[in-house]
Amino acid sequence: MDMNEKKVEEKVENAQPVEETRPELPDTKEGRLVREIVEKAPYAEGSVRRERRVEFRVPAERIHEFLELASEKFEMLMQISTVDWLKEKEFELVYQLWSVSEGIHAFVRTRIPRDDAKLPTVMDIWPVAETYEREAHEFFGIIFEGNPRLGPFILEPREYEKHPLRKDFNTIGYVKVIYGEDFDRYDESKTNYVI
Amino acid sequence: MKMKSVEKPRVRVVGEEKVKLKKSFVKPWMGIKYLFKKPVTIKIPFEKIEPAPKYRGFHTLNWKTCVGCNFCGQICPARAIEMTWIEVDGKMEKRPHPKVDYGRCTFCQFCVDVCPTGALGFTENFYLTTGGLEEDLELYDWVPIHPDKVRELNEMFGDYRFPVERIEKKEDGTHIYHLRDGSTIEFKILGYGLRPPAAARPKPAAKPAAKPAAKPAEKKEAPKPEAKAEKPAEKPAEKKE
Amino acid sequence: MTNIEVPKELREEAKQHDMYLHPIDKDTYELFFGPQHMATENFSIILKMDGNRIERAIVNPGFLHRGFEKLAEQRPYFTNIALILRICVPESDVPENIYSMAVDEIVGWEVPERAQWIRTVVLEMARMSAWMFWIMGFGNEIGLYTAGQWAAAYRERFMRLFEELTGGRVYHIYTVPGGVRRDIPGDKWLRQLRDTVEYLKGKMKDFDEILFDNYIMFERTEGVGVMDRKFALKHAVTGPNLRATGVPYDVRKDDPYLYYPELEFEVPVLKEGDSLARVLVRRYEMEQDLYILEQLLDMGPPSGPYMVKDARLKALPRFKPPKGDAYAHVESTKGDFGVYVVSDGTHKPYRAHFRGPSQSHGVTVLEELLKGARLADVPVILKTLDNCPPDIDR
Amino acid sequence: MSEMKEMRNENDGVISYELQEFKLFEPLFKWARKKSLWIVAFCTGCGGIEMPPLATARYDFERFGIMPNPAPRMGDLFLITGYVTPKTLKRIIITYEMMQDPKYILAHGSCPINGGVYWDSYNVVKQLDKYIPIDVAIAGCMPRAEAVMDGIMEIMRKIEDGTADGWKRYRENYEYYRKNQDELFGEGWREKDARRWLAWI
Amino acid sequence: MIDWKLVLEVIGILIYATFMGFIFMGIERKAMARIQRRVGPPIYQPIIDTLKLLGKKESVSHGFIYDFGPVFAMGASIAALLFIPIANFQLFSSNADLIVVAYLLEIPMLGIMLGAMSSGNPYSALGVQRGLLTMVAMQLPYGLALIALIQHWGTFKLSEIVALQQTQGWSILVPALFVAMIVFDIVFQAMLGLEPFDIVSAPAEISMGPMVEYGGKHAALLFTQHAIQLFAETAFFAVLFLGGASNLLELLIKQIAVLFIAIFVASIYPRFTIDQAAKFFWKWPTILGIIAVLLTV
Repeated sequence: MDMNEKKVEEKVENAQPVEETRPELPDTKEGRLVREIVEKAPYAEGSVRRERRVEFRVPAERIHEFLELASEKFEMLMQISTVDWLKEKEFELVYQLWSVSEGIHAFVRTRIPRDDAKLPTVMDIWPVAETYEREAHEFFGIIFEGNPRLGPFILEPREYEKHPLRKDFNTIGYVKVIYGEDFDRYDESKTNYVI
Repeated sequence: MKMKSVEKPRVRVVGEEKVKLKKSFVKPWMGIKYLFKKPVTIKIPFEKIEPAPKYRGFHTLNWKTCVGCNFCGQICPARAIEMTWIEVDGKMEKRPHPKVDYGRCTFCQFCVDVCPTGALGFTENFYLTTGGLEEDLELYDWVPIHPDKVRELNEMFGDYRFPVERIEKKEDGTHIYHLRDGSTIEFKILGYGLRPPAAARPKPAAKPAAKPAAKPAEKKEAPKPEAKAEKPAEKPAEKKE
Repeated sequence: MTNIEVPKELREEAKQHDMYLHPIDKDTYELFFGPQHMATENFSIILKMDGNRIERAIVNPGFLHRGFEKLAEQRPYFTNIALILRICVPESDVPENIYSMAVDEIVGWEVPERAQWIRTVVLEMARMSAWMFWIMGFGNEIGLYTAGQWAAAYRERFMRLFEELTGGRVYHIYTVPGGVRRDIPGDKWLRQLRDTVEYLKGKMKDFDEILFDNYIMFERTEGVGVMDRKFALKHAVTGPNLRATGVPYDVRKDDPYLYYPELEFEVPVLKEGDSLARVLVRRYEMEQDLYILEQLLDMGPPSGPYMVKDARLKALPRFKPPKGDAYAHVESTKGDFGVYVVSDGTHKPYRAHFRGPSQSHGVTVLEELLKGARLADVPVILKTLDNCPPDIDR
Repeated sequence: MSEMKEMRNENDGVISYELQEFKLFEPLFKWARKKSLWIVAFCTGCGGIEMPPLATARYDFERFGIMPNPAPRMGDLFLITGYVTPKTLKRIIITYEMMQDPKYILAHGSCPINGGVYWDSYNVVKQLDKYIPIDVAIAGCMPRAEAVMDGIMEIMRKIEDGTADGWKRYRENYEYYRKNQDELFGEGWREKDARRWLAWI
Repeated sequence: MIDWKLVLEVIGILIYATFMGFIFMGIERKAMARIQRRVGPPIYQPIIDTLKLLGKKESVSHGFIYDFGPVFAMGASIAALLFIPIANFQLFSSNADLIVVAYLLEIPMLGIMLGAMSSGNPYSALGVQRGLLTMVAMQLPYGLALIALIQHWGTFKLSEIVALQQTQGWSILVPALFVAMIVFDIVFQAMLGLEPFDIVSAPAEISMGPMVEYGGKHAALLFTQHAIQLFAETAFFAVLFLGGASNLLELLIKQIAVLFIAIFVASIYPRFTIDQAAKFFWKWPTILGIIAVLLTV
């Protein structure tokens, strides 16, 4: 976005945020739960992050299957968070699940390519996913096959076309065009400002 | 953290009988008693109420101690702070001073927190009411003045109004702050930005927001938004490879 | 910019379903409920009415969308505090706190005891003031202005306490990653808080008499907007609304944070799942919150620093947490309020995704509950779900 | 029928609005206007949360005859409570045009003046006075209830000396405002959207 | 030939009634404010409001019927007022003026309805629908209360009722008529459009209902009409149940007493929905009304 950020990125090592070797599952309620699910779904990787937080990595093509399985234990779908990993050219979708009976929060992560962002909808499992998917579609342009209401939801059609939460959407440039350029000091030499 | 060692507390769910209430036609009549009690209303603006001490109001700036480090400008979430080169009585200040735009400011006072010398401060003043015309709105963009002066004015008038009544601007960048008690502060704005202005020559400072100093640098960038949107998208990816 | 094309048939389908260009049937008429309306706070519902009954409701949010998540990606970690608290206006401490908790977890900070205590008190005070606000809204919507006026006046006591503690009335900008920004102003403040709690305890009786025991309030809410347990779980209903359907889920108990493990309080649960149950659950929680505040005051603030000691905090704008991500959530009066923060090691969050309770309450749940309801039930359902439009729009 | 059309026609020539009225009663009406400002209940932004303390028992602006009114036709005072998104601005403009002259606008806080903390947001209007005329602006984020009261007092004062002329400016510079609005929303937004909201006009 | 005395009296009563009606509206707002623990507007506030609405520089019209509606409503209110014995003035009198007044007081709603429907706003239409349903619902207890009264006093003439009350004691001292008074009071709440029966204008539901499209001078007319209506209704109540009055001051006191009961009820009860209101009217007030009628037989 700006020079400053680039500088920072050069400094920081670009390590993968995930540890490669899967640690042993501890013998807690979280560990047991993860083991139980992973046994049923061997394509998924499960791990325990801390107390009451577990994590699954699922390939995108089997996400619906996995979530259907997980929905027995995790009754609620709290959110579908999308992260736009621009460098990897991927979208990461994090299905935030909550198990009311066990009191455990699960991240179900899946990655899809950026230029072919398609996923099956999970509306049939959790009807509330409709909203989350509409939102993810609106802000990132991910298409959830089977969701009938994808379209302008929060935004108006003009902004909707741009999918503004993508990392390659230049907010300041857009603002300048839409709301006029005459009044602002957006273009202060970038090194002096952090934002 | 504490949460690790603790079991779930014993009392968890409370039964329906405690939560449920009985409906009643008569009980609401008890509310009538307030007809005969004193109202709780505070009659502003006739009755003055003081804001809490250390209420986050308008800024103050000690021009002597300000070192022009731009920490305040960096932390500002609204980018309301702009470093300004000022000439007082024909003498240029050695360091730039922050100029605060209340059309942007969110009164979070992070700028005050990060100020290394304590030059930037705030008072409890919070009233600033103007008309809606453009010349009225110029009042919202100012270089804060000394805290003692603000306190003095507060005591003089007994309220928490903005200390400046009118900002007079001249062609050559001279700004005159007409304070509430009739006194004036006069200075000349030479330029904006961290680097000192190229020369102390008068600049056509027609608008407060238009900033002559940094403009040439920015003009190089393509004004087309489409082109701009492409740029950041490509560059980081290239670097990775 | 690479734009993914939405398939044409999807677009067509969306048109039919959404607010743009859908046909009006002959027997029904269209009613635009909001945004310029007393009951909705800048939030619009398009109602397809058949006489006095609602055939279909289409929620049309977005009037308050400011793109917080995009803005948060463009600002440093600490600066974001001044921004993201605007997500939930009546209870602005909640976004502050969840964001701080998530960043704390990413950095691995142990927040000092004193800061934790203060944060808990602030959260509970925010809950209490939000309850008062809710009474006001609910009272106004069912036409009982008296209760609303009282509640709004009593809320001011908390506003004053907030003002003294944090320096702001509504937007406190107080909780930051690693602690809080200011210390408690002194024992006087604690005494005032205790007085306020006592005062409100006395006033709860008035509210019971005029609002919660009121015959007509029962008439208005009983059997309106019923949802059952299964529906609630599938639609991710949280907070008092979920507890009114018989699920004892409270983040403060099930995923405890801050001082809550050490506090003793009850979770009210009812089985009916209608508006009345939601109202009564809320009423009981109000009492419990006062009780919690009392307990916290009895404990007294622990001594120690109110901000974590870390060398990285010296250059506040360029503070960089390590890589990682965290999800934090708290129990707000509206429900489970969560945030998912992703850090990529730079000084700005890579992504901060907020989960407001109204995201589920205000869209799918509302649309379902409004089907077949009377027009007069719309404000009641809206208010008993405690729908907060900025949560949806962000 | 359409109010917008009416407005356009009226703007063809310069009309003196004072002349249409009984000059004799004008001072009386001025006093009445000052003493009875009805607020259009349209909470457009986060500043709406400071309205309840002002409207209710704490500060009680009904002492000055100010009260929230749900119907825009009867409203006099429009409070722009904070930031304005384009989607809201459409409704604000329509509501403002539905209100009957004389009408006043009070803009709360930083956001309508220069974008506020949302200066780089793609969905917040930066300078409101390009689209509708503002009569009084107050600083603060968000402004305290006392500051809002001060703003209302300022409007009262302005009504008294006749400088609260936002509605006149809107009529006289209708082309300018209209041009800016069309630039932001695209041509024909009134016909497309507003017709549907106000099908009966 | 013109009866100048009558004309003067009519004008005098009209001015008095309008003024006092506005003051009653002010009292209503002020007293409610006090129960809500606030100061409230000055008592003459409704007059300022009306003046301001008159001073609006434009008025949107939706056709002739829209303009005619408020005038029609106002005419009905004035007509009702003239039939009520106000202190020692009763300007018009007929044999069955009780029935005339009782139904003239209902007509303003129809006038507002006419205007509101022609505005085409769906909220107006909903408000009108509600208003008419309320009117239909309250007819039964209203009629029963009046029947009880008529049966007891044996006359349809208001002036005779007043005269009888002054010799034999007020209506409310008769047990049967006390029951009828309770019924009438409940109906009265709906006639004034106060909670729990302010269903017509429910601001949070249908944002003012029929009034939503009115503004400017039309609204001023409706406000004036409401003031006269308020005066007429309270006077009607006082005449029927509180023994009428021999002078204006006595009447005023009685009217204010009536008004205060209405204010109390309005400030402590929320609003019914329209179907609940109809059910309510056909349940308790009707039962009480039948009891009252049976007691007077």
